[in-house]
Amino acid sequence: MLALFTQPIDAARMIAVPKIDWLAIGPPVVLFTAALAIVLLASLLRGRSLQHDLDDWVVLCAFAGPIEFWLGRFSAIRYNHDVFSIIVMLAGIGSVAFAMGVSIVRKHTFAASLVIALAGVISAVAITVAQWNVVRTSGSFTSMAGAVAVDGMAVFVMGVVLVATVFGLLLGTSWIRREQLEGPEFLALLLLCATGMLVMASANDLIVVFVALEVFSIALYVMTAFDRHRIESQEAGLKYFLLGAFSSAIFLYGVALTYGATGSTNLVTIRESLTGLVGGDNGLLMVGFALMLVGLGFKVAAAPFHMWTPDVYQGAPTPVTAFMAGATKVAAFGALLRIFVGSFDLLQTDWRPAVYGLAIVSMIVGSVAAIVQTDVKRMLAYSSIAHAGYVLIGVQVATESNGGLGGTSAALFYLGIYMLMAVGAFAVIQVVGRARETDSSLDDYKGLARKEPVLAGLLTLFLLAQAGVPLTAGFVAKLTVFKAAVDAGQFQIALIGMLSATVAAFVYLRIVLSMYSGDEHGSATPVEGNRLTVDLPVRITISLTAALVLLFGVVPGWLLDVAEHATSILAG
Amino acid sequence: MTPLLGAVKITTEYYLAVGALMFTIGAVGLLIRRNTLIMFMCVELMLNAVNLTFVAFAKRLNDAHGQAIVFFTLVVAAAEVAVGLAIIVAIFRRRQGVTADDVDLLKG
Amino acid sequence: MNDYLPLVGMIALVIVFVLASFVASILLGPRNPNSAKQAAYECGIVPESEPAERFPVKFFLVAMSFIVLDVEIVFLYPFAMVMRGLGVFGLVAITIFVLVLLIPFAYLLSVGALAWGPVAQVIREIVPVRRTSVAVLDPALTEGTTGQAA
Amino acid sequence: MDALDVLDLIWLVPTLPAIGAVVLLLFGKRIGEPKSGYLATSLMALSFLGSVAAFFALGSLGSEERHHVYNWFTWISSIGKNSDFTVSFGFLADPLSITMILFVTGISTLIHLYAIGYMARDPRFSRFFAYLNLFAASMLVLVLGSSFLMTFMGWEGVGLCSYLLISFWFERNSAAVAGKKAFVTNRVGDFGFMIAMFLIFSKLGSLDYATALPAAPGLSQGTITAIALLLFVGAMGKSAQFPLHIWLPDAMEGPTPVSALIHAATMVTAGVFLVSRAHVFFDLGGSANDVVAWIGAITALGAATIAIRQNDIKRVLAYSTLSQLGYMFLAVGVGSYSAALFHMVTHAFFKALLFLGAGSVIHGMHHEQDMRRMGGLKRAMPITAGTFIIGWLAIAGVPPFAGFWSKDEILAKAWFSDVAGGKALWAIGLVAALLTAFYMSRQVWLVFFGNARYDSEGDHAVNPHESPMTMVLPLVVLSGLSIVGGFLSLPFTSPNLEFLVRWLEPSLEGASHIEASSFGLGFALSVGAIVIGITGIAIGRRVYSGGLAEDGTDPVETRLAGFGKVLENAYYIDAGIAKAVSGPLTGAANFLTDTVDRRLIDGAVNGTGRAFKELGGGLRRVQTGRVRSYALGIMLGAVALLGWFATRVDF
Repeated sequence: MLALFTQPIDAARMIAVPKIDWLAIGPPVVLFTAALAIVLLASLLRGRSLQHDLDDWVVLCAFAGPIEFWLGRFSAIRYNHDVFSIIVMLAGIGSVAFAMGVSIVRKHTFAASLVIALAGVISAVAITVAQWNVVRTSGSFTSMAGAVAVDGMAVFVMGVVLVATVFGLLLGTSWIRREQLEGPEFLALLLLCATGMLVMASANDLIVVFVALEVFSIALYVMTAFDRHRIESQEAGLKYFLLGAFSSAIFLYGVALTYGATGSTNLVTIRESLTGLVGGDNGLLMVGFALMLVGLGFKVAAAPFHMWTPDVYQGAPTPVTAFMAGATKVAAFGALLRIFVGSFDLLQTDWRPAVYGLAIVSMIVGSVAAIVQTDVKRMLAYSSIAHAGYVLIGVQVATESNGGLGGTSAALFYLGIYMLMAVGAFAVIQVVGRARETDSSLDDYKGLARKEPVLAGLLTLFLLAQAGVPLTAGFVAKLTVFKAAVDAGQFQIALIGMLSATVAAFVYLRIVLSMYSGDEHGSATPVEGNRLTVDLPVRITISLTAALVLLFGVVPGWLLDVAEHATSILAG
Repeated sequence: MTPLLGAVKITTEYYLAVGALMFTIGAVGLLIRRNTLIMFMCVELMLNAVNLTFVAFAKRLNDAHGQAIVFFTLVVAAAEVAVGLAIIVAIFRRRQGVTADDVDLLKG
Repeated sequence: MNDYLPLVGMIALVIVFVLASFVASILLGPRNPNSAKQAAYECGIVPESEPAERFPVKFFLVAMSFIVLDVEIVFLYPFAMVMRGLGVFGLVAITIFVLVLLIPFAYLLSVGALAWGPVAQVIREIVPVRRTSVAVLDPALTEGTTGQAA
Repeated sequence: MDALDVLDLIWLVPTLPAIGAVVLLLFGKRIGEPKSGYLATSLMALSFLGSVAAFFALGSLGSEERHHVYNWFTWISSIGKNSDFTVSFGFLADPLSITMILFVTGISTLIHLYAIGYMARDPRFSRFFAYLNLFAASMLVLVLGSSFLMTFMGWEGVGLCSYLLISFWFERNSAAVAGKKAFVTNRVGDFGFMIAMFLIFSKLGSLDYATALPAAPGLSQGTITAIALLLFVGAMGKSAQFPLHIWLPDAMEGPTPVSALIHAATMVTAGVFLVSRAHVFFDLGGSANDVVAWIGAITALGAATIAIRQNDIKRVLAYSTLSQLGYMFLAVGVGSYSAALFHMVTHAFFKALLFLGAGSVIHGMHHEQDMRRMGGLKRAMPITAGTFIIGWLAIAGVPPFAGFWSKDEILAKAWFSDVAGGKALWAIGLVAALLTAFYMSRQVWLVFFGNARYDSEGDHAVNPHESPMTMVLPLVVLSGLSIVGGFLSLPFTSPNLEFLVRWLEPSLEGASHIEASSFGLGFALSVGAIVIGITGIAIGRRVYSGGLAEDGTDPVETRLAGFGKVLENAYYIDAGIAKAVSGPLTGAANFLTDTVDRRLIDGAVNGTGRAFKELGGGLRRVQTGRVRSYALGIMLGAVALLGWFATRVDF
């Protein structure tokens, strides 16, 4: 049987075996493998144990173990395999294995799944770090027959998505335990979703972009509808699904037309073929642009393709909303940058005004519509539309030649910071929402400051950061974007942006006011049992995001530096 | 005797036109039909219109890539079918109906 | 060509007649609609609710699972065409591909998505199933099965 | 240690209160009362000592070298490859900023001390001090910042603290609303400031004072005027100038120490500071100066008329603050920054004193704030009364108290300046001075003299008592400063007694010098100002020395109806003046408070909000919740995009 494959045949019929570049496709492969492992584990252990039992120490081991291992690994490479590094590595492996072993022996399926998931995601982070080093030292490259690009932007986007995935896993864990839902499935879906986003970040071929887009979208549809206790969740799932499929189809038609116009779907090839096309017959390409912009505009929640956002953000389980806000936007913006800035920069006079318009409409619609809302999740959904508008400012000046690729790095920086602010805010909202997520209206936040001063304070921090108050990361993010616009001489859009930020400040202020204004009849002292439960995974998430929001607000230099070096887009 | 339509040569443009027409029918169908399942079928129609377009372009460009892409689109569409039907079934079980306009708990 | 002319004329006549009848009926016919006339069954009894339409969810589930797995198999055809040219690399690649398909299949088996009829009864008796893939999305089914699990 | 080494330690000045804020926010409950108050106060005092050290260090340098930038760390390094845009967390020590930090830290320390007594037994005692410290830190960053961005950061910080402190007693709905109003109004101003910053940055490529300001003269006239006006919009918001003044009177909902520190002495002067700091733009800004001067004059006069009709002890002071801020902008507008800063310092002394005195009265009267239910309190609280009277004399412009010198300086500068309508500005200032003297006298008589109109018996008996030592001590210190504060800058050029003016000179380089055309004329103007002040006091005494009738009707309100006969008989001239003055004044005051303030300006602010709400509501109606309408939205968006791209197709 094997001989069938090994038997030499006619040399002319031999096909050159593609070489698998494991470094280039490492992160998605690792995540996908982890997802499969979870599914397998869930299948094998099904029916024997269904506990949601999860000890805090397991979470700690699952979280710290892989980090320890990879720190040890990097230090081992650096210091020539000294004993200390090896010990750290072994300790990391040990704690993961121990947590895994105990979970399986005690038949805690969910705990074991979480260990696998966290190990996978953190390992993927480590691989992106390695990729970053390669890109920084020896430049960008493509692999897998040109379908995968490893460049600064891809690695940056992957990093942000992976960090968001870690937070999503932690928030999801807490939520699954609270709502008593199917844990392993949720974690596997989250990993599949992240896989799609990673592929999208480094996709160098329009078809790979489409497939990646579908992979993460389909997983997101299911995750949105995952909460079977809440009809809102299923409704949001249906809406997201129908509209998402619609916009994907539009995007795909755009791809088809672009393929017809340029003769290729590979972004590098397309760019090369453009030089002959510029000034020629470009009808197909223009329609293709419009349709691709619709598809991607839908995913980043830019107005006027935003209408699903409030409904879906509100209806989806809060950890999913957090992940959606943090990761989907980044991945979709990554594709937007890669396609339009990287590949079609020669035709920027055609698409830039369109993106400019989207940015303005998004900023205005997002901030104005948020004013009249009474549901906190919905308010933040609208504000996420406005944030998409700010990023679009960066995108549309990304091709400006003066000031380097200022727009790209501004957009990437903004996305990274927005991920932290959004995840942090939604983490608090998840806790305040209580079981079945019943408490998310403004009234439910009344008197929160008195009952839970720390939570209220942290939510205030995240909201102030989103409003762009100085010394928080949000301020620096807005500053970079507006500066990119001003550098490019686009004073008007920066003005509109600032006006929109001023309006949006009211929205955040309403939430803060609500928390700090006392409920007249509410008791001043927290009633025991009425307190909110903040378990370890949420604690880790909130404190990490809060610390980073403050850190990047005071010393943003490091991340700015990274974002600046992340501007290399292969096709461009 | 010459056939009635013998003078017309079917070029790729015709396929492209049919594709565009199918796509439009799908899009309009999604906008005007209220039954979730039919809306869903309209999306499938749009995807298949794109498939036709891809194949037509592949023929015109004399490039096999366009045909290979159709495989991917098909698979993606199948996965979408599965997930979409699951969500629709779940909603149906709860509401005893598949009218899209009734699903408007979240709004404003 | 001439032989076909009557045929074409006939077709044209049919179309014209049909259109003319419709237009005439719209123009000439008296129209005073009432609710009874608008009802689906003109029997004079107003329907209280839409007739319940039963459809087996299980059937849908199996069909969906089938579609996904079946369509994935489509990739085996191109592989078969170049199998020998690819050599061992191809074997490894397709093995991984099939494995990736097998794991979800195992999952489907484990949640009982493919078990129906008498088999499902037997499985439920042996293994208390609390969750099915339906349950992920469908509360009604879960409520039905949780009782047996406890 | 070298003087520059000392100046390099200037980062300690804002950092000390910042540390206090962090510690108290985190561990305030554990530290408890009154220890957290002492901690905050001592950190503030240390910061004051640091400011004094910095003052001497800077003074030891030659006047040319008095400009030292200390970069603590680089906050935002360059963004983009070819851009040299960096923002340093830098502090600028020059005479202007040192003057500011000296009086900010000094007065802050006193008010912190006072608050220990005032806020005693408040459930959120330590939280209050955390906010106060945070405010002080932000204010110090504001004045010490070495770039517009640093100043803006402090600017936002003080705004936030102001908001937090106004609504500190958020259990009271009015306090929460007042805080919101302050926040909203300030956002309007901040928006102007932000646009000004972007203009400066886009035109000059830097936000650092050291780079941007000297380069300003190279800009076109239009740009400079635009920047100046936008900066002034920012200043108007923070310093509560007409028509953005509406938040300040409501801000009195905050605890009294807050009113004294933030809404009288320090934060509200940030606008004056900003204009002085960026005076280049105003010097070259053409008509911008006139706008500033006239807005200042309108505010000075308008607020003074409104103050006459107020019965709340703190609201009188609030309108008075508005009026005095108007004076400062008048001075800035005519180009005399040193006069404005001089008045800012003296005003900080006596207005803080008056507020704290009012706080002491409120404290002693069990939170009674209505002057109609006070009276004759000087027997019960002698020290408060004595110090309050000093503050009153200072604000009324009686020599040799502090207010006289600074106000006189402003009026003289207005007279002698070559700004269009300088004489008219002077006249407005003079009328406002008359009114100031009048309403302050009214307050003093209503509160401390005349008949006691509070219940001293019964269930709700009020027993006025003197305040504790921690509250009285700051009063005494501030009254001392209110007496001698004027000697900082006496208007005598020959023996060089204009200390403050000479000291500030390096910071205000390029600003025009306004000199009295003759000593005699200047002297005559001063005498005129004194006469005006005394007249105002005399009218006030005439009208209110008898206290109020039992029903509490205010003589001014009833156009002197009840007093008519007495005045007619004995003091016909006084009465005539009073009658002539009070009639139209009451009308004007009514008009201003009711129509302009409440309807027009509040209406405009609310109207803008409503417009946005309407728009939001419109968007809300579009969001029907139906999938098909959303798909239609996507489709319409797609059609719009297709339409655009269709125009790009080359046929």
